[in-house]
Amino acid sequence: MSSPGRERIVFMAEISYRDAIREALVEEMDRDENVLLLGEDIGIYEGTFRITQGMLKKYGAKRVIDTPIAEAGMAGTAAGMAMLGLKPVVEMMTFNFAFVAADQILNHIAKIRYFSGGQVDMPVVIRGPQGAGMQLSAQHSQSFESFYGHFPGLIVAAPSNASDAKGMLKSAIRGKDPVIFLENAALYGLKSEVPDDVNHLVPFGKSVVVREGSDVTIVSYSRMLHLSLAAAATLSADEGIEAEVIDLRTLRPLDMDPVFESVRKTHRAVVVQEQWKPFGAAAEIAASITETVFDELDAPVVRVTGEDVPMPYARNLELLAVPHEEQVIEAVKRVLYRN
Amino acid sequence: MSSPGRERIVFMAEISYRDAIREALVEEMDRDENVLLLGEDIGIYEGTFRITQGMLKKYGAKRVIDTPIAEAGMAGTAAGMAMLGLKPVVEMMTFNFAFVAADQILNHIAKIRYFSGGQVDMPVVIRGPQGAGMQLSAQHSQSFESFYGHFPGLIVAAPSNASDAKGMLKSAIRGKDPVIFLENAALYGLKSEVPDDVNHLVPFGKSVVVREGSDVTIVSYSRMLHLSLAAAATLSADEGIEAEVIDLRTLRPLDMDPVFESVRKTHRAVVVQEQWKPFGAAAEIAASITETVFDELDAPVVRVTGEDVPMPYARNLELLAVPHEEQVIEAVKRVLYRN
Amino acid sequence: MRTGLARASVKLSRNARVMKEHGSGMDLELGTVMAKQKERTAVLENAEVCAPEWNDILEKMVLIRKFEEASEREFRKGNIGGYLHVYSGQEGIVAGILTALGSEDIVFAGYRDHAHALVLGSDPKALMAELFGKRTGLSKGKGGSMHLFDVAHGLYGGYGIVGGHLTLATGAAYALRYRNTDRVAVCYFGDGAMNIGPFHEALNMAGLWGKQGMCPALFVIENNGYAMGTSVERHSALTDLSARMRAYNIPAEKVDGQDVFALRGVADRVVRQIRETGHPYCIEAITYRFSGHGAADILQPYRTKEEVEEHKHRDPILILKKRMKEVCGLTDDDISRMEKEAAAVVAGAVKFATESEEPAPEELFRDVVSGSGEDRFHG
Amino acid sequence: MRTGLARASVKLSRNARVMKEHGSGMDLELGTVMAKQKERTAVLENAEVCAPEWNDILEKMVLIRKFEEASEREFRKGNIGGYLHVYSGQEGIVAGILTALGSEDIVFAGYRDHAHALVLGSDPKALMAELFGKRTGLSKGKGGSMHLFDVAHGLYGGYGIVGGHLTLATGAAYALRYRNTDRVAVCYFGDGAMNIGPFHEALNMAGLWGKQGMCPALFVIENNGYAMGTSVERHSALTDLSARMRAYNIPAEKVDGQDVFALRGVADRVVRQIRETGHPYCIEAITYRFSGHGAADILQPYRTKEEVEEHKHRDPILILKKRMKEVCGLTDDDISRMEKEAAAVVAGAVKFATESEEPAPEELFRDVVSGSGEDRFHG
Ligand SMILES: Cc1ncc(C[n+]2csc(CCOP(=O)(O)OP(=O)(O)O)c2C)c(N)n1
Ligand SMILES: Cc1ncc(C[n+]2csc(CCOP(=O)(O)OP(=O)(O)O)c2C)c(N)n1
Ligand SMILES: [Mg+2]
Ligand SMILES: [Mg+2]
Repeated sequence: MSSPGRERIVFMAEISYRDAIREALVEEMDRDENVLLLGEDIGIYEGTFRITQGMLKKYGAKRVIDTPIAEAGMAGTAAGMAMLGLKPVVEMMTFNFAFVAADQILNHIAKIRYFSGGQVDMPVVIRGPQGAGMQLSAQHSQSFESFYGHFPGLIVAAPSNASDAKGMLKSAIRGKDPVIFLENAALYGLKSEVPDDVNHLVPFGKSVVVREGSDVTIVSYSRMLHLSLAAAATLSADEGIEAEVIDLRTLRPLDMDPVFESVRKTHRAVVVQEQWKPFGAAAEIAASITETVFDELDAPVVRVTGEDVPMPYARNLELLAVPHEEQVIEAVKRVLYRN
Repeated sequence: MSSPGRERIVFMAEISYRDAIREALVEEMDRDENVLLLGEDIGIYEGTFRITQGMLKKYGAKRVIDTPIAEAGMAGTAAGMAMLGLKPVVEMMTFNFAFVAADQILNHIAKIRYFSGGQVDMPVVIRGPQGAGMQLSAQHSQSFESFYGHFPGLIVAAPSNASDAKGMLKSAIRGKDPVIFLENAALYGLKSEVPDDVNHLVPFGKSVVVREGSDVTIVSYSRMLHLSLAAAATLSADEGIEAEVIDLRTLRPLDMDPVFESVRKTHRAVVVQEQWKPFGAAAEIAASITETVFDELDAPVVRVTGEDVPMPYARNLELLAVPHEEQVIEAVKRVLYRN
Repeated sequence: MRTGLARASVKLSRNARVMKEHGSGMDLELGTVMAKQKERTAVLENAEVCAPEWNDILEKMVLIRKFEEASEREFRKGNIGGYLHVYSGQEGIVAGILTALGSEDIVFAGYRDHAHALVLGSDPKALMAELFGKRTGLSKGKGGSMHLFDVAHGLYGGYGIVGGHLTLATGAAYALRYRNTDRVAVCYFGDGAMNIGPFHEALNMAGLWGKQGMCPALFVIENNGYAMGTSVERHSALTDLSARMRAYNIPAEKVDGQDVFALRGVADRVVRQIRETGHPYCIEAITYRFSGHGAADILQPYRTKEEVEEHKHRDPILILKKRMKEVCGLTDDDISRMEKEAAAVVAGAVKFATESEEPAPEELFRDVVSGSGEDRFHG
Repeated sequence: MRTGLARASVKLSRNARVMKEHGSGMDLELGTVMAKQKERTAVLENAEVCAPEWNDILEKMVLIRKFEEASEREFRKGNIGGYLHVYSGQEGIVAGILTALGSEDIVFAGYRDHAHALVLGSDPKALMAELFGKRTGLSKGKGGSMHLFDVAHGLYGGYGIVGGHLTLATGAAYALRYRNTDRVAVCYFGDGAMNIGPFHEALNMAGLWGKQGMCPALFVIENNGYAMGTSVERHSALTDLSARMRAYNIPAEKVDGQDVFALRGVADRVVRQIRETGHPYCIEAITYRFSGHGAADILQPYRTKEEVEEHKHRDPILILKKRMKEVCGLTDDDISRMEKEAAAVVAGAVKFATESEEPAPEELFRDVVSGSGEDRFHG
């Protein structure tokens, strides 16, 4: 997507998911002085995940705003800024805290453009980590794709790698719409190649095939994509099963076409999602596959999800609560009637 | 479910959905002095939908608490009361306002029992109307089944008639768990038969077949159930198609067994839901049907939903945004390959 | 009419009572505020009351009243749907304050927002058409009464969630300063809105940003004594609402909201001050709503008919008319001409709204996100 | 040690500065509070300081410190997961206040909650086992450090969402009165929690219910000067936190949180008053956290090492020890015995936690809703 229309050599750099996000922020702040950051402890403290390291010093307190603990205030003031032409990026220390801002995000940010009849833009980016796996227990271990994905007016992104994280965050900042940008704390350290291009933009609503295969389609995003890829590798090595793995990247708008296309080839699909099954993201994907390519399916679409319980603290219980590679493998075998 | 174990004659009374809810509150308040009500303008004003008419006079200000406009405060204080043995019933003037209480409901009420290791009960009932259709525009016209249904720890009820409304609300109040009780403003005036029995209890997690049929299964709940029934009647009269219609009644726990059983008979299913399709309630139902009785299906499970837009104000646009009988009929014909 | 005015002075003392009980706001001594306000009013009386502007102000207030009466009528006829909240009785608060703004300043309001649009200069036709849900409406019929937007005239929205827009106004004020303008953001909200969480988060942030001169916001409390059916005494632990604003380091003062002179005097001063300092300020306007909370509030069990009638003697339009008659020689003829004109404008607006077409079906999918719509309609 | 105590008196004046800048709370004149507190402390010195109870209090404080040190150690070893927030430096606030409660009173806390459990009488073994995520933990290992519950001892939870539990405490206080008891609910929260919406909604409701005598709640601000890395000056528009409480009609007073005598004196008085009146009250305890915000807060860029060191001279344990030595003849031997005992208790707790089994897999599905679990495990 970078610089369409003109060919050029783009060098790649191997950077972490964390640095990709940081770089996107820095580049866009350098590019457009209307971009500014709000968040708890993003300034002096430099961010609990150090995404905003050095930013206060570089851009000053007007552009890097340490807010009180006030998620509704952060989201809502950012919306007001956006309506007046600024491009605020809000950091949720973790997305669990954004419940406090639910009304501001879901009943204001998502809808103002619409009920104003299009009189204002709403370029608010709300970003931060989500997900389980660090023994943070019930209040701090949630995922929000279906929670936000349900609401028209929002864009919901959940990148799985550094390149997408950077390119999608830059698209988010340059756009005119509110973007819920769901990072995953467990991925921050993960390194991968990112085009060394200040105009590296990844569009929303473009799912991609990240591993080709003809036996089964595995659909996922964010951290669970890596679980899916690991399972695919094991399946290939151990069973000779070649899974096609698709990274949705964006949950709203949801681009199902590559999934449908893949299922037309594989005739089988497994959807992998970290959190609770009921009314989770995988339900939409599974329902949509069945609705659209029913005749292509040789087996039911199977969902691999976390257990339907608030996240427990104890390590062994937490491990039982989240999906594992074996479960993906088992699901694949199930849709292939191999067990 | 009333008075299991002993046969007796139960008289029926024809009352409105509104009165059913009112009666449930009155009977349970008479039965247990630990039951109390909190809400905005439920006392002196007697409730915007007049559910609490006469209650302040009857029970006094200690048991019928007019709160400030503070949804988080209402939900959270009710939770504190519940932890100390009371049985608070909170009225959300409409459920749209409960976004302000999202953190209290989703991160506290739903999870405290769990992270306390079962040391406290959480008998909080949060009730109020939801739904579209009254030209209340984007901020005031939403449905919340999938929103709350996703969270373990909650019970989510959405009764479609007076008897269920009364019996489920009584079960909610007598229980030990938090219940999100989703009423529908458009149903308040609807009359139907209710057992004249102070122990008329309807359990959670029991879906029911409300119309038998062998050609197709239509799954719904709340107001959309009536749309489904109307469509079923038209289909029978005009096309000789006999639809089996199932009322889920509870979204969490979700009782899919009667649905599976029905689909084993009809081999076709349509799910009807009022709100936005992506990540909506129908996705879970459709995904679950496919996952479980795939081999029984002769057609994809089709979802009938509202349009994926914030609710517009203009009457004609609002009418375009919500599901209609014709859409259900069309969906049924589609799964029967009749169009 | 005479008795009315006689009783009005009785009610003046009720207003004074609120002030007295709570003090005035700021650091002024008890009573000083009332005196100061009188003083200011006197200044206005002598120097400015007869300026043509005051004629315009009266005209606007009369227009608002007629508009609100018409909208209630049209609601009963079924031409307006949803919720309808009118401003009758509170006109002074917008007329006295918004006329003190510059043309670049911006305004945020709640759902009781028709008056704000009218004073800012929105076309009454487009406004009524919005209430009717027509394509010629301010927002193409997609927002309705609770969500009036007219960005060209500085109106950044009416909002339906109580207290939900305080954050927006605070952020907007920051943006105005961030972009190095001297524009001011005004935010109206009801007494009942002060108890909701987002109010608190917004105001604390406004107070903090004000210290850096980064929050040129005027917060206006439309203290009409009730949140729907719940009186201030029953919804606020501390009934001195101005004092509550000072908990955010935001100076606040009570003003008689029925006295548009007093309001304008205060507004002129504080808007200037906000523009200079970038620090937020609050005006608590003590007022009264003459109609029910919304069109559905028929019984009004929370207040007596007598209470309403008494307050009608302190109708801000009556008070302004009386003063202009006394001081500037405004005549009954002038007034009836004014009223006729307003009635004609409103009738024209109703006619326009009635005759306008409903939105095109494809509008359903427009404005969801930027550029959405055209290619998505599949109805 | 001597130098330490000498410098402690220097720091006393920092504490006094906070009081001086903001006044004391209540309607007392500036400075009077400090004097009154000294007076009360003096009373305690003469009459009660040497009561065996004070020995227990010192023991508890020493136990807390040792416990926290151990928990930090075990976190570094990987035996404790998730977030870990310790109370070192703030011990006086729980020891001075919770010991003033009756056995039926109840307590709500934030995520920095170990100390509360220990003073209320929770078994250190079960507490440490909870931190280790073991089945013998207070909540069977399902809550962890941030969510300590020990209902049998009156602890109704530690909560992880900043300010999210204020509503719970307010409702619980209502329930206590509704059920005609004279029990009191105590709610601890940090300075940073005062900026979040649910705090505001809860406190306004508490103030309102207090007017009916229906809110026997003691709110305790653990004002340690920082919310994570953001100082009070940077997070609160009005830095006088007690004044902010009075915006809810809740009387509030500042107390030196490092002086457990002063705290206990105030607590005895206000708990009695709350019990009698059913009206909430607030103690703003000025304190300091010696460790990082949480175990991950290594760099602490928001404060200097010197600042931390200075505050360590006002260690509440040091201050109490000193007073008890001076007044009651507590000896160094007594103290070292006490410390050894505490260390042994903590070592025993660590051993217990280490040796305990992890929760059974079927615990995963228990406690989701009432009666859930047994029949649902399909792992
Ligand atoms: C969060 C929320 N809760 C409840 C409502 C329902 N509601 C609409 S207006 C209103 C009363 C508001 O009173 P006030 O703020 O004093 O404004 P007024 O109507 O008096 O102008 C209520 C409770 C709402 N719109 N939003
Ligand atoms: C709603 C919410 N936002 C953010 C956080 C992350 N967080 C945890 S503790 C904390 C600081 C709280 O400071 P304070 O209330 O002063 O308590 P202290 O840690 O100083 O005891 C923050 C921001 C959270 N837990 N909840
Ligand atoms: Mg009001
Ligand atoms: Mg703190």
